[in-house]
Amino acid sequence: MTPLEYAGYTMSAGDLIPLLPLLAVTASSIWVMMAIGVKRNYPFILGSTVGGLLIAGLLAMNLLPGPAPDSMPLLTMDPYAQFFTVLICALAIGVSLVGHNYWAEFDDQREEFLLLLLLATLGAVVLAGANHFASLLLGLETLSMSLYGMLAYPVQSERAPNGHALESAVKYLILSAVSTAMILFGVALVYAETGSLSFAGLEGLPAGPGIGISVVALLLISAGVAFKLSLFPFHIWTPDVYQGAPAPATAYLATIGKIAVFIVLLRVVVETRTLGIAPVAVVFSLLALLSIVAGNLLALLQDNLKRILAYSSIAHMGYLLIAIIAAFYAEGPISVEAVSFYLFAYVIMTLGAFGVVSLLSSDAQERDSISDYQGMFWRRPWLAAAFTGMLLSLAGIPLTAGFIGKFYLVLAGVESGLWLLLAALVVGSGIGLYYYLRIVYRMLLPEPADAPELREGNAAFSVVLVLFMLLVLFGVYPASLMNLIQAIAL
Amino acid sequence: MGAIPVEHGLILAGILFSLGLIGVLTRRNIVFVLMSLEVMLNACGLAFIVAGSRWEQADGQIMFLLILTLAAAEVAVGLSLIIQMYRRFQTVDINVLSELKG
Amino acid sequence: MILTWLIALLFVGGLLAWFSERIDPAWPRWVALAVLTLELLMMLSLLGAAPEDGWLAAYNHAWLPRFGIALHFAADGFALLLLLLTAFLGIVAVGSAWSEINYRSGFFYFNLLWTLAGVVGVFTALDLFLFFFFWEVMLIPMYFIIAIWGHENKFYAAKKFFIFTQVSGLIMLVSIVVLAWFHYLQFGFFSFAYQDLLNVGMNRSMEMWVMLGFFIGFATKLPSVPFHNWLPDAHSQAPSAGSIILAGVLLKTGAYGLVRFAVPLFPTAAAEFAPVAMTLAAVSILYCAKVAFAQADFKRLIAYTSVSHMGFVTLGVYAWNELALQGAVMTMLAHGLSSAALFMLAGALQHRIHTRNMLEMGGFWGRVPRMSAVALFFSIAALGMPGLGNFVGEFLALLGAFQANQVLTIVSAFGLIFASVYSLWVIQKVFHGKYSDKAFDGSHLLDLDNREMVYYAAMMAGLVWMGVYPQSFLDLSAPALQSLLEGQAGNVVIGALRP
Amino acid sequence: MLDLIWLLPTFPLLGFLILALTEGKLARGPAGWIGAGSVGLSFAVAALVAVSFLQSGIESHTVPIWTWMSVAGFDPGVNLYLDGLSLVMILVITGVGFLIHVYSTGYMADDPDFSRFFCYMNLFVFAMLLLVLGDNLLLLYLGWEGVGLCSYLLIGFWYDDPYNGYAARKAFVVTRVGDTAMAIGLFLLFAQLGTLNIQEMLHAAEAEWPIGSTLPAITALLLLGGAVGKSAQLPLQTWLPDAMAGPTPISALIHAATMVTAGVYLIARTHTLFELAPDIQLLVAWVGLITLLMAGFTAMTQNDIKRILAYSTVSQIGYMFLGLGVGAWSGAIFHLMTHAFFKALLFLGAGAVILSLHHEQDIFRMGAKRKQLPVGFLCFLIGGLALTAFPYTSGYFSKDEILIAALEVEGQGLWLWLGGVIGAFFTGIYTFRLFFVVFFGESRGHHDAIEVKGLNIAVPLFILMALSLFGGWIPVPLDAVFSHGAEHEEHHISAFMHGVMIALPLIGIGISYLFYGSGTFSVEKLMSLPASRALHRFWDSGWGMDRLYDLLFVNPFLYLARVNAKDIVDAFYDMLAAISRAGHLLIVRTQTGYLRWYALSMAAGLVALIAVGVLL
Repeated sequence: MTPLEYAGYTMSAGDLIPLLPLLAVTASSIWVMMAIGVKRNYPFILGSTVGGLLIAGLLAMNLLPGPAPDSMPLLTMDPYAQFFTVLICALAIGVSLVGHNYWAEFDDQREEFLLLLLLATLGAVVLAGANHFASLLLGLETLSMSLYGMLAYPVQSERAPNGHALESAVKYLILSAVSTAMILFGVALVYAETGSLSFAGLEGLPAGPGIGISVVALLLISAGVAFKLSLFPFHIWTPDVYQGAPAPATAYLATIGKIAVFIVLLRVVVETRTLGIAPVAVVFSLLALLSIVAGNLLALLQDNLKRILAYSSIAHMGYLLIAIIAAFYAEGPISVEAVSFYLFAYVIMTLGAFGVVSLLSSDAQERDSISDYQGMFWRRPWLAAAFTGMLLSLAGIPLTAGFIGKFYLVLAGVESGLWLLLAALVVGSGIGLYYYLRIVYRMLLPEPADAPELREGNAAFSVVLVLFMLLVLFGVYPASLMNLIQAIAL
Repeated sequence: MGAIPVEHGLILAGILFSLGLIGVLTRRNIVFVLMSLEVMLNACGLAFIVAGSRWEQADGQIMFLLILTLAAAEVAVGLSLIIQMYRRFQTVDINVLSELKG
Repeated sequence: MILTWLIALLFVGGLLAWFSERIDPAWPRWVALAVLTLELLMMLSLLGAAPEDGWLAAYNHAWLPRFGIALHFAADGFALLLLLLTAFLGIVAVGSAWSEINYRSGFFYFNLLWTLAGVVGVFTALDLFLFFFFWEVMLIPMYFIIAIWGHENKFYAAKKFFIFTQVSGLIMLVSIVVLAWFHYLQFGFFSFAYQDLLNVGMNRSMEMWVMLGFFIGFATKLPSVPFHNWLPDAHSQAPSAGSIILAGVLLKTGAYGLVRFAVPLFPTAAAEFAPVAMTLAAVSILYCAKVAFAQADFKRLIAYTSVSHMGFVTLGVYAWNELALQGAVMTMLAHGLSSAALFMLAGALQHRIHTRNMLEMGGFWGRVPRMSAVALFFSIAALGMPGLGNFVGEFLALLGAFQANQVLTIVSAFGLIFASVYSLWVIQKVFHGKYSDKAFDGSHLLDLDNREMVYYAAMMAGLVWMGVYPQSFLDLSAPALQSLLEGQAGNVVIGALRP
Repeated sequence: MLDLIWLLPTFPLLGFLILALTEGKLARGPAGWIGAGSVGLSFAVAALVAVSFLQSGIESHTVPIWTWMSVAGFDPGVNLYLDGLSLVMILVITGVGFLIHVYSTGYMADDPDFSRFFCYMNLFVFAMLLLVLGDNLLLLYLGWEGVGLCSYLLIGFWYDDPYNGYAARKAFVVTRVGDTAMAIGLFLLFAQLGTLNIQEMLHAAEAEWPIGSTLPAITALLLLGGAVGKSAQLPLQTWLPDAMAGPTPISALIHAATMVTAGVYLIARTHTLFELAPDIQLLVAWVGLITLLMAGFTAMTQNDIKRILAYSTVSQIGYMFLGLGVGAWSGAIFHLMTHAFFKALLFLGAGAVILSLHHEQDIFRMGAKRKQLPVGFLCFLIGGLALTAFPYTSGYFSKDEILIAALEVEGQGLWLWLGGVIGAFFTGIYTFRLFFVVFFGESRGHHDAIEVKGLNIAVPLFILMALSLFGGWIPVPLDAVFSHGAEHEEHHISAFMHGVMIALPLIGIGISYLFYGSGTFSVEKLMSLPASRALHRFWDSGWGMDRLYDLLFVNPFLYLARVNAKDIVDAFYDMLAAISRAGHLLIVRTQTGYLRWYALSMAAGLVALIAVGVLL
């Protein structure tokens, strides 16, 4: 037999082992698709989805402690990738459980949502291991394509109150395609310069005088990535898409959709020192600075919860970018750890926050105005407490993982002497407090007399509670997570 | 007759990319917007093929194939959304999709 | 070990208080009272402890080994004094809330105890990360106290309080991290331990910046002009228990931070910065005394006087000699009692007549002689009457400061005049003059009952004790302050090091 | 026996505590007994102490009670120090104080806040005793502030009337200005000499500071600041006339006999320091002189019986300052004592008059009251004579001593003496103006009022009359305190000078008689001149000092307080908030909802990015 070979690498059967989680997700996608074809049995489909993701996550967790296997031409399933595979699978499970509540009374077929979710997860897992622009493209587009479907999911429903989901999907589709084109064109330019499509090839970009094409190429890629991460000025789609999409889809987009891209970005920055081409580092700093300021300002007087979270995510991506820039400047592993920890904390609190929104919402009624939350502290104390915890974590207050994350970011920034960005972090956090506290305060007010009935949901509630506990656990005793992150750092 | 320099191919791709982008910006009919997107993606494909030919590798063409697939999928999803949009708003004017703002 | 119990007890007690509300709404206050009494007893038991390396009690356990962060608690005499103040005023706050807080009382006492847990943590943490952790922990429950049980403008006040302290806290966090980073550069390993960070050397400008970060953090909490603006709003809007804790205890954490961290960690920068800090102190003293005089809102007035009085603390700290430091400590303690009592009084008045506007009051002496006499006592204490604690503190602070900076001390001393202006103004507006209840319903204007009197009497006794025999307090804090002073002298400044 | 001086302040303190803790629930009888009795007991102890002190022949005796505080070498104790000076002071305080307490049981008998009154009074006596017994300046300062507090409380005793509150606050704040100067003086002394113990400090100052050097001058000046505040001397004299808002016994005890003379005590106590700073000592003399003259002028124009006495007090303390300034230490203290006698007498007499006339204080609504108020008449006759230094009354001896010493000062002595003598002349005028207007002429109101009766009012008055008449013969044991002074050298003074000193007050009395007694000269005629009317107005307003201070300090402060009630610093933070809000409103407009706009922003962003990248 002819061995599988690419770019001088021969694939062996042993290479399949690190790929097992990926294969598990793929298999469950196919399984679920076929199962839907055979019989629409929602509980069974949900079970299969969760089970498949659980298996994938457990497999990844088992592979995590081992030594880093050899890089394959398209994928590197090192501990870093496995760690994030676990995280992605866990988040996907969370979203599917949260969605279970959201879609409970849906009048259309709800099984495909889980299928799309699995496929998106597949894309995200590919991204976690991507070390090549082809795998980047495949992963990114698998993720995005499935997300289009998720965002537009209730579009045919009779119960849908408006065309928001459609609008959100169309906006995301077109703008995302534009950004993909930017990335691709940039990659093409890189390829033209270096002759390599692997990330490692970026090292071959000419640095020094006459670097016009490399700079343009990298900036095109940066712009595309900035769109996916909703960095200023490519952030503008975020609130509309977040608001219009069904809450579970938003939760997915806001968590997995963001971190998957960040995982790649961090890998590229750390492994290829791409930011060494000076203007790119400056541009990244600018993006971070502007994102922090713009995101926080945009959220300031916003009344729609999903939009607030969208705007705040812009700011948070700006915070994270500080550590990315630091990762370039500093020698040590701290900034990589900082990104990892912050991402971990960020997805917990974001999923938690959207989990609360999803729990209270349904496809017929999004509970995303902050007035809907008035008096929640007295009506649903546990849920309100958890939600408050999420918001405070987003604000970076101690006893929550968000604080430790922020501490990490500051450490990374200090390490590299990024004083201006740190100043932006401080100012941005100050503005951020205002709108987080507005929500908290609403929940503390006495409940209004004509308060609407709030939905219940055990699955989503338990997800939120688990996230809340994780949030506090890693806020108070983050040592174990720190050690893990230190071990997987690139 | 000299060989066409790689730069010329890239510049052509760049022009195509820009045209596509301008199309996305200026068109109100969503079908044309999708078409402009196709132009942008194909410009990328062209750039990959040009670059691949420079290094005499198949990678560029493989990327082009991937892009084709991507574009097809993109259009498929896009068109289905357009149908839904037309059903709801009886128009393909992209400006009707502006309820979400602020 | 006892220190961790102190903190754990407050956390657990807070939860208990919250849940006990389900059994009976009257339970939470009893739980809180019991917890705080127990705290006070535990703290008192430390009085007899034999010092070990200068610490009366200590606990050290790894927390985040990755960064050399430890659960390192320790208390010396100085910290213990503040701990005692905390527990004592905690009990007073419970007493003040006893009949005032009827809405969601379980959650109220939960927040009260958690705030105090944060404060106790701040006073005992010897690891800077841990310190910052508790520094922030106390904010949220305090935010809840103001935002839920506050008065007419509570959200604004709560938000302002939170944003001011949080932003300044973040600046301090950056400074802490920079300090730890320099330690890493110099010694090759991470540590946030106080003792380790004392040895960090930095170049001059960097030391100044980092010191400023600490100073802003502490000066906001203290507060000092120009970071004081959160305080009048927070104090006037908070329920009186909240005001008591804010003025009596929370402000002291800022002063504690200055003494424990801001100066000893950066000896040269602090020395260079001292004239500026002392100028800010003098400005705080005079400016806020003046603004206080112009207030019609009883609690707002007291709030501004707090800023004015805390100016003496800053002055004393940056004079950095034993006299001045002892003065600062005595001022902290005495102001803790006197301002808490005044806030409690203002709260009691508001509870009775539902207004804090002094222009609507007058002539209460005839109606409520007991309350008036109590108010007179604490006003007199606030204006620095010898024989009461505030005088000892302010006099020592000024006496020590005079040796460091004569001009600013003389300017600050004019605060004594201003203090008499506003203190007597309160007495005049509220208790003297002709009684009229046109502006409010006077039917509930009853005199202090015996339960309330117990609290006031205890605080009065405390102030008299501090005034006539301050030695009991001075002796306790002296070794701690002396070692802080020596530490500065023994610290060698290492030359230019950059990351 | 001497070790028992701690009992002196203890009795009034106990009285205060009992009266305070019973919250006014005590009946008048017991309250009065406790209030007056505690001071009486103190007086008894003081008398015993005096006897044993004089018998023992020692110079001073210290009774340590406890260490107040001890920080880094600063260790003031609560220690009581007895010497000739403090002995005189405690006798005056407890003696006159006791008489006034007894008097008050009658005077205040109908007041609803009887118990509170004695509560404050006892606290005052306690503080005053600490002031004069403290062996260090901090303890002295405690007493100093304590008496100030009691003065505040008692001036504002009738709190219903906002004017009383105003007067009380004015008294406290104005004296606090002086107190602050004194506190700064304390800081300086400690910083330079390392102790606040008075005797140690004085010895150290003598040892370390040469005469005429800067440091003693500054410290002496700062202490003088405290003294002029408490003793109502220029420039801080404005509070005392207003302080008459308090009940009359208060005016007698605090604002005539004891507290206001604390400044004199302070300077006498630290006289070594002043001797090291001759310029400042001379300044003391001039302050005294100018004050006594200014107050004398003003006293001639006042109509309120208590305000006349108040200005007279200011004027008499001016004499004491003059005495201190010219080195007549014992003379000044002697005058302090005799002044305590006759001014207490005058105030208590005035109190009797006021009470009898249903709280009438305007002397021009009295007239011809010598029949109606025989005791009051006698009080004012004897007190007035002593005040004008009628030969062989108590005031005569003490004033004599001061004026003779003034004359002996080199250089400016004659001026100081002349001023003092002219002051005495005015004293004669204003004192007997009051006397003639109240007790002679026609009755101008309260025709049927009868004099208040009661032993507790009458007995103290008669005792004080005796003291005013014969107090000049009491020997004061001050030689040891001021031993290095030159008091007991033979006074070289010509008979002519002496004659002038005796004659001028008498002439003053005569002029007063011609205007107000016989009506030979008419006040109305004098007042018809515009110049004299203006002068009258000027003097009447206390030389416009109140208005000047209002203009310079009070109004600017009030203005600043008013315009900045909202705290200008807050505006800065409000501005930050406003900027954020404006930023939000601005940037949120970019979220138009139009997809093409969004695409445009991306394209623009891309172009900007590349532009930045390429340009860098």
